[in-house]
Amino acid sequence: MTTYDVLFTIAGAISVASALLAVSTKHLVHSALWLIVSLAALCGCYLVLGAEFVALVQLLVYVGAVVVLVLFALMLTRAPIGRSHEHDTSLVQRAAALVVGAATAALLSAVLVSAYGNGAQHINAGGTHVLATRLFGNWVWPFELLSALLLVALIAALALARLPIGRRDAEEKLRGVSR
Amino acid sequence: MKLTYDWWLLAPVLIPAVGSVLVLLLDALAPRLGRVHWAITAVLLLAGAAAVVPNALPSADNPRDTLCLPAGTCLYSLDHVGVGLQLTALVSGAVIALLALPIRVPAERAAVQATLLLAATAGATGVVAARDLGSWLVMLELATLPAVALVALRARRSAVDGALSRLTTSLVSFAITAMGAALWFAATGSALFTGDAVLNAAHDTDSRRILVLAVVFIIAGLAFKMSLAPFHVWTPEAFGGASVPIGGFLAVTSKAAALAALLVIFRGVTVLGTSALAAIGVLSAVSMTLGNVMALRERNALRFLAWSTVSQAGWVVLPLATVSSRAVRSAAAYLVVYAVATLVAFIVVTALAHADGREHATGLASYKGLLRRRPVLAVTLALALLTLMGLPPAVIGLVAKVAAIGPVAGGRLWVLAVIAAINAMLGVAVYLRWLRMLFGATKGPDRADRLHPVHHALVIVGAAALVVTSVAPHSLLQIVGR
Amino acid sequence: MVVALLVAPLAPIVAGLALVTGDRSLRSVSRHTAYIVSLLATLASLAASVLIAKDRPVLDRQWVPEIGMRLHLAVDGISVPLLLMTAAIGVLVVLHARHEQPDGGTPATFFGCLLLVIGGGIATFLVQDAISFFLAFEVVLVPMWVLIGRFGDRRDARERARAAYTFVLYTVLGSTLMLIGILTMTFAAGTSDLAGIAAHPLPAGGQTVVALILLVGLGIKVPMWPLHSWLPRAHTVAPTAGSMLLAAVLLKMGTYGVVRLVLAPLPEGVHRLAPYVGALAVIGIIWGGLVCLVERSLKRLVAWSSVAHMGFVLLGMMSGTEIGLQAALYANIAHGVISALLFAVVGGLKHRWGDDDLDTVRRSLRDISPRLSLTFVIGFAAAMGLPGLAGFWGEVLAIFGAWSPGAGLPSRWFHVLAAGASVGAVLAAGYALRVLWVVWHGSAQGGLPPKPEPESDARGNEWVVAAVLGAAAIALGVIPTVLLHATADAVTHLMAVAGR
Amino acid sequence: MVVVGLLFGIGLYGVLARRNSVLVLIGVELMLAAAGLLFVTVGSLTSDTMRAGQIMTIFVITIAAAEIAVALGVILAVFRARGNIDMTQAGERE
Amino acid sequence: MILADGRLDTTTLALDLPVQPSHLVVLLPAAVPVLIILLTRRSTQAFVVASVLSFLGLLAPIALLLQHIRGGAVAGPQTIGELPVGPGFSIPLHLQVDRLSVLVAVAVGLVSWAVQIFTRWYLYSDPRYRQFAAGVGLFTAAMQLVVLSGDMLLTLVGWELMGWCSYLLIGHESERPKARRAAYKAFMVTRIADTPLVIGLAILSLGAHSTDLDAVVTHWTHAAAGHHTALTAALLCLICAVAGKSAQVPFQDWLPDAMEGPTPASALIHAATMVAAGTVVLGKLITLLELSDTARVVLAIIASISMVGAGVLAFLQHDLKRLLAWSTVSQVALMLLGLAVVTPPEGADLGIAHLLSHAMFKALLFLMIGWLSVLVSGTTVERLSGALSKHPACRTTVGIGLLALAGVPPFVGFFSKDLIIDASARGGIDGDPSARIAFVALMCVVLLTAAYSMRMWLILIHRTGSQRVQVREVVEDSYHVEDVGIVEMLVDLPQVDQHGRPLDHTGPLPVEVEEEEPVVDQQPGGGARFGLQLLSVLSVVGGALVVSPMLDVDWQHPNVWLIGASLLLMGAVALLVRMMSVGTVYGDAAARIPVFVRASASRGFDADRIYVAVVRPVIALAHAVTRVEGLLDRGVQALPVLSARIARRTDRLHDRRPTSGLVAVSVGLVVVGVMGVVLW
Repeated sequence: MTTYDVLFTIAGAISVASALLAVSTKHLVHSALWLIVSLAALCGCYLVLGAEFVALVQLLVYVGAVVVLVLFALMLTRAPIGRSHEHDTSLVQRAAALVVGAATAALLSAVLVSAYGNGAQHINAGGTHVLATRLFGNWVWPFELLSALLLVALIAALALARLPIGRRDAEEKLRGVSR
Repeated sequence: MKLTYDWWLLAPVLIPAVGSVLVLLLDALAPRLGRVHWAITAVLLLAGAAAVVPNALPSADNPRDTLCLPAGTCLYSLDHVGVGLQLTALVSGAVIALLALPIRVPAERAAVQATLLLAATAGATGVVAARDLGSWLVMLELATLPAVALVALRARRSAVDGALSRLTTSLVSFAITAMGAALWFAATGSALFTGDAVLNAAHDTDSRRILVLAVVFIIAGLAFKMSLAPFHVWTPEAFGGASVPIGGFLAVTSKAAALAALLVIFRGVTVLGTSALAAIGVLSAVSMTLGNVMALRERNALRFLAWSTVSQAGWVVLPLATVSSRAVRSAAAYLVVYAVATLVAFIVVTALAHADGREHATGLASYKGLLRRRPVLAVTLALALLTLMGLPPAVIGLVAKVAAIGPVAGGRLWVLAVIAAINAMLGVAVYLRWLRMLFGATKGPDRADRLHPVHHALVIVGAAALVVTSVAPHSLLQIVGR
Repeated sequence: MVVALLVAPLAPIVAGLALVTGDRSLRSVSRHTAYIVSLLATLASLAASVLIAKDRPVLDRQWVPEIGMRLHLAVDGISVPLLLMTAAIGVLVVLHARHEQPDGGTPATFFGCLLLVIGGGIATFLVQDAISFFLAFEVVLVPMWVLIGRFGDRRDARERARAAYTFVLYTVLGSTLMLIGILTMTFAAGTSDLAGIAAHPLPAGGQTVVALILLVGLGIKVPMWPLHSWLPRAHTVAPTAGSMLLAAVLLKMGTYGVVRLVLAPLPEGVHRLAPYVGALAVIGIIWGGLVCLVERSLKRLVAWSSVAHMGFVLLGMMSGTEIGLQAALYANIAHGVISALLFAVVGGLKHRWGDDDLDTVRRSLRDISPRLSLTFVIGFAAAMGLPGLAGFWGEVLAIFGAWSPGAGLPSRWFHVLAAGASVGAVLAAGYALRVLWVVWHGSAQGGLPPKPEPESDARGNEWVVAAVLGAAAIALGVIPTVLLHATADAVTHLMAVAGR
Repeated sequence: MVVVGLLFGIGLYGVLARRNSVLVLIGVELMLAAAGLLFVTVGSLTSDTMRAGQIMTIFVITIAAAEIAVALGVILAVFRARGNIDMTQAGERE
Repeated sequence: MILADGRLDTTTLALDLPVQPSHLVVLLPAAVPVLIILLTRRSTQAFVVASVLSFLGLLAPIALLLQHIRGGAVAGPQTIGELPVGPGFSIPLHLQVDRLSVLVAVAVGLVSWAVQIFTRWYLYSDPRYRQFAAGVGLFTAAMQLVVLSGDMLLTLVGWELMGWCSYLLIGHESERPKARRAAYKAFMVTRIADTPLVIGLAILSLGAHSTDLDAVVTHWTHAAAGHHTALTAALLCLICAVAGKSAQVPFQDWLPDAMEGPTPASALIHAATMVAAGTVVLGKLITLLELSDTARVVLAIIASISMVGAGVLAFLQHDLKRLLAWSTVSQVALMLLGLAVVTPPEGADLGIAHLLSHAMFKALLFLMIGWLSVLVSGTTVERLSGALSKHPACRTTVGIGLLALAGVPPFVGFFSKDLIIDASARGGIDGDPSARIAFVALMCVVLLTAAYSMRMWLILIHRTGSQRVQVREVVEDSYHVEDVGIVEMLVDLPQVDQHGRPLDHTGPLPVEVEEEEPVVDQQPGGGARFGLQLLSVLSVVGGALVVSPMLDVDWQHPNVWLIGASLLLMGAVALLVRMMSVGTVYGDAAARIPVFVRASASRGFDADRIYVAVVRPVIALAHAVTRVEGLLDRGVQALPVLSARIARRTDRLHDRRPTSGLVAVSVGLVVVGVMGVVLW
């Protein structure tokens, strides 16, 4: 029972708990915030596991960008501030979801735990430098493609955001478009 | 620590990828170019296809690797099956571009669509050869994400609905796939598909179990892209909502990408033995049956095609229920044939939609008497349907059916084989419904424009392709190697 | 000579495709041109078939290596008679189609589909490669579907569509099952060549399943009871020419398939299944006979009678003796001729009467139209297995074969089957005479016999077709030796291979 | 390891149990996070010379970001088209 | 020119040609239908063909006979060659020329020739004469085939063909429902009886690995000890078929109905061809029959019952043609007894001898009755009563025929019948059961034969024309008076005019008939009359055949007492009948019998109802099967409906909501995952 383990357990617990809240709260904005907490806790785990860079990226990209995007999205789609129930699915579906989720969780945990016990293993913390060399050495090909993906995604998002939908004149203009 | 590069080998992926950026730049420099983008896209994709051809020659040593580490493991390897799938993806992408060419859209959107198409095709082309988790995931996503956008870009309510449906499915599926990849990594301790890591993992019981879980997750994640039941729900929505050529893209190019991705995994896990692939068998049986049964009462041509892709997806993965290199080739062969037939069908529908108006091409009923109205279109469509049925005179379809059932029969999976037989029957029933419409009294629209020359040419080419391949199936099948 | 191998199947197929596609897409083809083209095509393939039968050429080329499909055309004693019969029937069918061309589509389409079916049949009997056998097997489907579904009985469109669908779906299911069996054997033998498959049989254990699958698949086509229910529908609706082809060619493809794909390569499997299949065959014989005793529609009755006759063929095959197999092959050809004759005549009658209901009172055919009545009587007499006509030898020898089944088969059980078969023969006499009583003697109550009406009698092509078929039926019955000698050697060889 | 399983399960639950598309996105994020965590953990537990674990995680995170971008675009479009982003509302048939 | 190139050996008459007389015997009659259908269009042409060919068809067997006597005949001439059905089994399909078959062939040829000639006159103005002549030719050919066949399958061929020809001839006047039914009945009854035949032949020939008769006989004579039951079973199958063809109990009833056919057809069927075929076939297999006592006893019982029963029925018949029919049944039974009673090493000679004699006098009688029926336009007692007294021309021939039938010496019937009685008596003394049964039955039937022959004679020579009128009134009253007997006789058997077309019952009355009939036209042509005279002469002197070397029967030491006794009894019976006939309206002795007995006797004691009762369940079964078939078909047709329903169900699952897609995905995930782990 090293300090690592303790820290890891704590961080993991926090992240799980907040994740639970995130998916269960009736408060739209809150759930977004809980997501932040959960992901942040995850960063903690990463740190414990000695992946500082990943943790950083996680913090920046997710907490910094994604969640902001999500929040903006909520705003733009006029999500009601405060508790709201109309965003809950039917009880049946939720029950089903619970079962499915639990089942998956159980399956994964069981298999993984049985493979890697909970006992303490030595952790090879790697320097960021090595990571960098690897990233731009071995993994350059997927990395480049990734950049292309990001670019395309950006374009797509822009185009989608500017789609003239719901405006009649647009419909008129687009008559005969994309048959 | 340096990688080896074989640009010729990478060209098929690089050309469209770079091309997409180029198109953007072009659009930025000279806006309002409109359909020129499509032309460029088609040219680029065909160029990519041309770049594949040297690898397709029987003389080409096989498999050809690049991006090799000093250790000898390579991140990019291409064999004949891969070549076949790359060709399929690129050519189909080019055809889609040509189909979209005559369609009038606001210029800026044309550029975007072209970009997305190129990117997606690039992903579909690359995933075949990916031999490591990283590029595999990336390219899979590269092939998937733009497709979502493409669906939505028709800017109709039904389109965005379809897009939403596909989007959510794809997100979840990607999450599942990522988890699967992580499990794979956890099991093998290596991010490579090749190599003996898998073997070692397969022998140790614990990691073996994880490995199975990984395979299962990955299959589940890819199944949505193959639109295998029960991961197919988005299919009819997206097909029905998207513009016709994009439907074709979803049906052909992205399915090719999915099969490619699946085959990459499959090659790795052949060591695990047949029972691991029972899942695939079940999926294929279910989706064959479901697709056929649903198509039996579908009235909308596009949704009909969607259901048909569902059932055809079942046929595609059918051979993969057995472990053998023959199975891989059979699946690829069936996919190629399916791609040709489906493309031809989409060509016809697009041409008709462009000439008579979409509302005159979506209802199956509106194909009544097409043989009188537009004989060429009707004959071509009939050929395509016969190919999908797998009945002569479309010999190629029959050959594909033989190829698909072969490994199953060889593996003595009687139940699966019989289910396949029953579905062959159902399939005939399904496509005969449409075929029967073509005869009979004409019930056309008041106005009937001439076909756009590009469409006309494509129709002719498609018909010719089906006829030629029917006379000499060898010519088509040899691209996936022998 | 090798050219003949290609001409025989391709002449009708190419001509048919040309007619079907060229019809509307280019310019509509007149009925006369269609007729001439088809006649020439079928005559060419008949001539080619005769050449093939004379000096047996062989063509063996690589075709689709990916699935091991070769282009291997050749004939042996078993396929030669079927080949010749198919080619000859083809010519007759075209002649008849000229006489009676149903509406529902353009003549070119009609003739084209006929040609496609003929070509498919010929190809089936020519190919020596299992997979291309399947291909040829499938060729006939779509054209036949068109023939039934579009050119069938005009009175009831829904029934027409249903019959067409039932036919095509049943057959596709059957042929796909057959494909499964074929592929299993091909996989095991490493070659798809029929001889090769027969040379490297599966291990005895696996044979039963494969034989079962194959027998079910081919049994649909034969048809074997209880997989027969597509046949009466299809026959009742189909146009006369279609019925002739269906009975004379398509059914034969099924039995031929049984010989080639089941008897030769899977002796153990057959040995295990023979008692059951034999029982089904006998059930089919009796079942068909009983239904015929009360059936009202004449065409349907003829269809049922062919269910019974194919029962004899199956029984002979399952007896596992050379005499039984000879009988089966003989009965096969005989049924082809007889049913073609019957459908030609009965179709003509239906054409004249407007319907084919046996319960309506009619004047005696023997007085009204002597020619029709002559062929009619010959047909039904042959159908009841009267000696001196084609039906006799096949049935009697089949019963002989069934009475002394091959080694290891339960002889008592087969005695029962033989007895059942002979009862079936009596039933055949029963329904044949019933039909003659009603139609030939006429159901009039007393009075003077009606005067002949030459104008309503068979003339021109119809008379030629009926006369040729009738003559063939008599010739087969009087001189069975020719046909039996033709098949004898091949059968001996086959039994030797299977007996190994 | 339990954390991984739980996170994934929770994410899946979130995906299924919510009507608002954005919340569905949150669920997906959680699932991806679980995957990433697994990558890193395994990477750090085994002798991973290529640092594949961490790099994979980075890839996954980035892809997730891209997805979110597109997803939000689509969601906006849907919102424009329908006026809401309810997952349980049936799509329109042409 | 055949003589010239020495193909014909003058001493033995051996003919060195591919075509032997034995072939011609079959081929010439067979050529009749072929030529008629191919060449002729008018009756006269058809007649030329038929008469010429049938005359040649008479000469051929005679030539064969001479050849045989000189010893130049080919024993087993080939026909169409052996059927190749594998090494294990041979089907030679060859003919077989031996003593008896040659004799029978001659008789058949003779009868069919006479019939052909007579038919032309009888059916002069019948539009279907051509078909009829063709039918007769085919019939003869089939019978000759059976007679000369040396191969079981060949026998079967002829056997079935005869059934078919009987169908054609009996159904000749097919516009009459009764004729249609009679034809159908004749064929079906015989065909049903033939069901076991194929099996029997299969047993015999498969046992011997050949269908060659000699091979079969030799094999089974050796193997009989081992496979006795098999042999018996096979023989019983054969006997069943024989009973069918020869109209023995229980298949007897088709024969009298066959009287619906034109009289020449009846003559052919009864005299020489169909009914006699059974005797011929069993005669060929006599050696095997002698091996199995069971079979012999069964045969004896069947034959005895039919013989006596038929005799009684014959006496009670109201229609003289039917009387002859029943007498045929009884006479054929006699032949079969002739086969049943013999013990090794005797051959089939007894039966064949009676076959020959019966052929002669029965043909004679039928043709004569046909002639008379034309003259008086009817065959019922009312019509024929006194016919001979008005047409003395026929008197002698009919008389000869009847005497021969009754078996009065020196007519041919006497010899053949007496020999059988002798044999049975001897066998009975030796304790052979079948012989004992036979003897009793024979004693009865001798008397019965005498009785009905006498009755017929008395009716024919009766002369009471004055009372006809009164009787006709009785008949006419009987439509409103409830006089069942006569009415149903008349309804049962409608009167026929010369072309056998029905007259309604108020038709030309007997009285008028007498005036209107111009005797001159009503006489058959010279050829026909010559044929009749030839037949009658033969039935007188035919007895000589018995002493000829052709038949080896033990005629040297007849049992004088037996003969005497039987002759006395016959005389007595004749007297009795005479006494009974005195004072009856038509001189019909049977008139003394209660009318309901006669009525049901005229219907053959309603055996027909039994047949119908047998057939009804089959038809019911057929209907049931059809219903089941309908269900089956509906089941098949229900599949598309079913799939449509399934589709609707699943379609409900596809509510186009994105979440449901997600649900599906995740469920699929779990399912696949669990499956993967479990199936590992």
